[in-house]
Amino acid sequence: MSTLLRLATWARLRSPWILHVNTGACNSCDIEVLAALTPRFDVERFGILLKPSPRHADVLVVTGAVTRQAAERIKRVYEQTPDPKFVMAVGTCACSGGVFQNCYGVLGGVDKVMPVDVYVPGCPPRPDAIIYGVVKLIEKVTKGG
Amino acid sequence: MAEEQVKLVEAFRKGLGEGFLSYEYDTKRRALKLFVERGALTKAFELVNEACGGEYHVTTITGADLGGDEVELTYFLWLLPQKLRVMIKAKAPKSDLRLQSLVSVAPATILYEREVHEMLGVVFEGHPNLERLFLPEDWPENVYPLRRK
Amino acid sequence: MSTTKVIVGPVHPALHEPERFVFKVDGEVVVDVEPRLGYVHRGIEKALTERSFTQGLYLIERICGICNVAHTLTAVQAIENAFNIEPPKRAKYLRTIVHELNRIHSHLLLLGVACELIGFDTLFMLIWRDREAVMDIIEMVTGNRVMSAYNIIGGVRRNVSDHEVLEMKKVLEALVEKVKQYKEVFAEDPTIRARFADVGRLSRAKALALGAVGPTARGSGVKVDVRAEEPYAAFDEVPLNVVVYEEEDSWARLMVRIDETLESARVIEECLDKMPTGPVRVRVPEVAPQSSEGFSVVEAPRGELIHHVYTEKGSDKPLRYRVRTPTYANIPSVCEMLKGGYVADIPAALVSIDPCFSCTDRVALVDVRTSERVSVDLLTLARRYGR
Amino acid sequence: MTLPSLLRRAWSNLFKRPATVQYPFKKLTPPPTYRGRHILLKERCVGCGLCSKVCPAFAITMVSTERGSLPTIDLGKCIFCYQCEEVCPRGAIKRGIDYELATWRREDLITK
Repeated sequence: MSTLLRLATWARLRSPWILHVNTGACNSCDIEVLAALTPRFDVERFGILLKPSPRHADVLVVTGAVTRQAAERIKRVYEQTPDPKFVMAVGTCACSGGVFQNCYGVLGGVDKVMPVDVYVPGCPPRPDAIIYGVVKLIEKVTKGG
Repeated sequence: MAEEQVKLVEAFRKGLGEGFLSYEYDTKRRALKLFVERGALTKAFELVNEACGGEYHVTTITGADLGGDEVELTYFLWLLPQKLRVMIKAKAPKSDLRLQSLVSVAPATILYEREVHEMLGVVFEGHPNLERLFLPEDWPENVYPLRRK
Repeated sequence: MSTTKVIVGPVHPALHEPERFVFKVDGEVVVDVEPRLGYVHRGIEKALTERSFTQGLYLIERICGICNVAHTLTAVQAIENAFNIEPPKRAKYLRTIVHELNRIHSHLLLLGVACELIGFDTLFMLIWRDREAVMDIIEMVTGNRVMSAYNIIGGVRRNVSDHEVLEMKKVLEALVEKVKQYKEVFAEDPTIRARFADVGRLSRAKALALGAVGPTARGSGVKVDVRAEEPYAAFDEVPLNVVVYEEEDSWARLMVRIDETLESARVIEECLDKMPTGPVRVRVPEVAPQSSEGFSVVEAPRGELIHHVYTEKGSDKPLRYRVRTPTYANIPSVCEMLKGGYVADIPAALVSIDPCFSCTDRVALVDVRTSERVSVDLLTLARRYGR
Repeated sequence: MTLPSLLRRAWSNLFKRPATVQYPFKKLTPPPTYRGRHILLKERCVGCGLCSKVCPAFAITMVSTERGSLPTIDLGKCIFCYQCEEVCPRGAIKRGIDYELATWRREDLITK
């Protein structure tokens, strides 16, 4: 790995900015993601910031089963995110579709639409479980992002 | 059945005449079910409006295809002064799914009618905008998710 | 008059809620609003007719994660109504307690988010810090912070111990103190008054005609609260003081929520004191004992929630299941509220109905169709115009 | 809210413990009622398949092994409702409080 690349990885790990995308979640994962940002769990300790635009984000945090209507739009969000990008599927619905499997409006998990780097199961996962997912992601990036 | 309910049933019987079919009272849930002809719905809402002086609240419309030849519509109402739960039920045959729109009488029904239209294919005559509400743009025409075969 | 269309409702960073509204604006004033729903229509009503009652209950719970207890409570009551069974008394009290805990957490969540939308981040963080205490008790009682999976047909899944009752009382007492402080801030703070007072007006007559429910209606002086008027669970034995504000604006709707939080805490404490001992669940048949229909109306945190179920004798699946969620009922009112207001006030008005769009089945993302349409998200909107 | 009362509150907060928990450096223990990763007691299972029938998220499949038919739980589908625990006639599925379940690959979520 060249020095420049190593520097880039170091910088990325210092402040992974996230974009939270809801693709049809029931809100419970969303409020747990938000709870991870508030004082009790405070992921800003690790330089993680919630960004409103995909163009500023490094990590896409996707919650919810992908619905037919959202599939097209989530693809666009993924394309708009600058490389290198990582995708975290938070919650059972994002992993596989969860209880919404076989509903006519639902395609399935996020991996049907785009590659996923870390799966965080749970319905909803505790905020600390989400932080554990971030730890896993950082591990993955350092090992060969 | 308390006095208020009896009064409302009497008003329906007098005001709708042939259009009023029957009534039922659910003592456990304290709810009054009124069965009316589909043509008499507008008049029924006017009667309710009269009975409570405009102080009523349309909770929802349920459209149900229970497998027969008819689609059953249930209008849930809450009358504020009487503290009374009223369900007005009407049926429409599948061959001719047409009803009068109630938007002019009760504006709160605007979204519910749109939903019943797209899920079951009931046409509400006189509704200002019966476009798609929930279903995707590429959903085929004349396919209604909640219809039974 | 030339109007511009502004689309609001991309990836929504503040509420984590997706939605799309198309606003027709003339300069700074909103002329017309057109909601586009259904981005995340998952088809729950259809799926429910294909699953058994027990399985369906977990699907119903996931209609909305925030008010999940209200949804399961309505569902089990509707099904019990159709099956004609009666849950044990203690179960009714426990249902009420978890239902009210859920309301406290939901109201605090909304109050925090409302503060964040107007750029008052300190109060947002403080409220969310104190909300964690409620989440802890919910976790202790039900087994998960959010998805309680607590109400089942015929009772509740788990009893509470005396130790847990004491713990709950202790936490609630501390919480009530803090909420009283926040009430003071909401009532007097100039920032909050400037951003919420006189914004998003909805007159009493309009609220009634458009079918507004919950705090939206009560903020406009309409005294409707299902808990008081059609008492369910333990509310026939635990009287409730209905909170009504006459100001008809966003501020009044937020104040209704603060007062309701305090009221809920009082209800829980009363329930904990009055709660009888005994079993918490009864055995119920797996298949419907009769062809009938049942419905139940419950005051969810966002307003009146109704489930309507048709059962068929001998079938373990409902024939038709209908859910009407509170935000859905409030959409015509919020459109009315926004008309005539300023663009900068859109977030303040929208947040005051506590929109729960996953309830209403949708998601919306950035959608720039033509160059004349501008696409912004609520937070940027709030930040750009609000500060 | 007046300035003196604000100052008093700020002063008293100086001596309080911080609200932030030290996760991931210090692990948190959820209450014993928490619904986390299942503990599957294979020696108790009789392979009746009730759990796979009742599962609302279709997460349990019965796989035949040399010890008979045994359930496998796909944690990527499981919604942790523990309906399976409730219906199991032999008590072969137990509650666990392990919540750190994140993985890199989807296959790792299927318990063997």
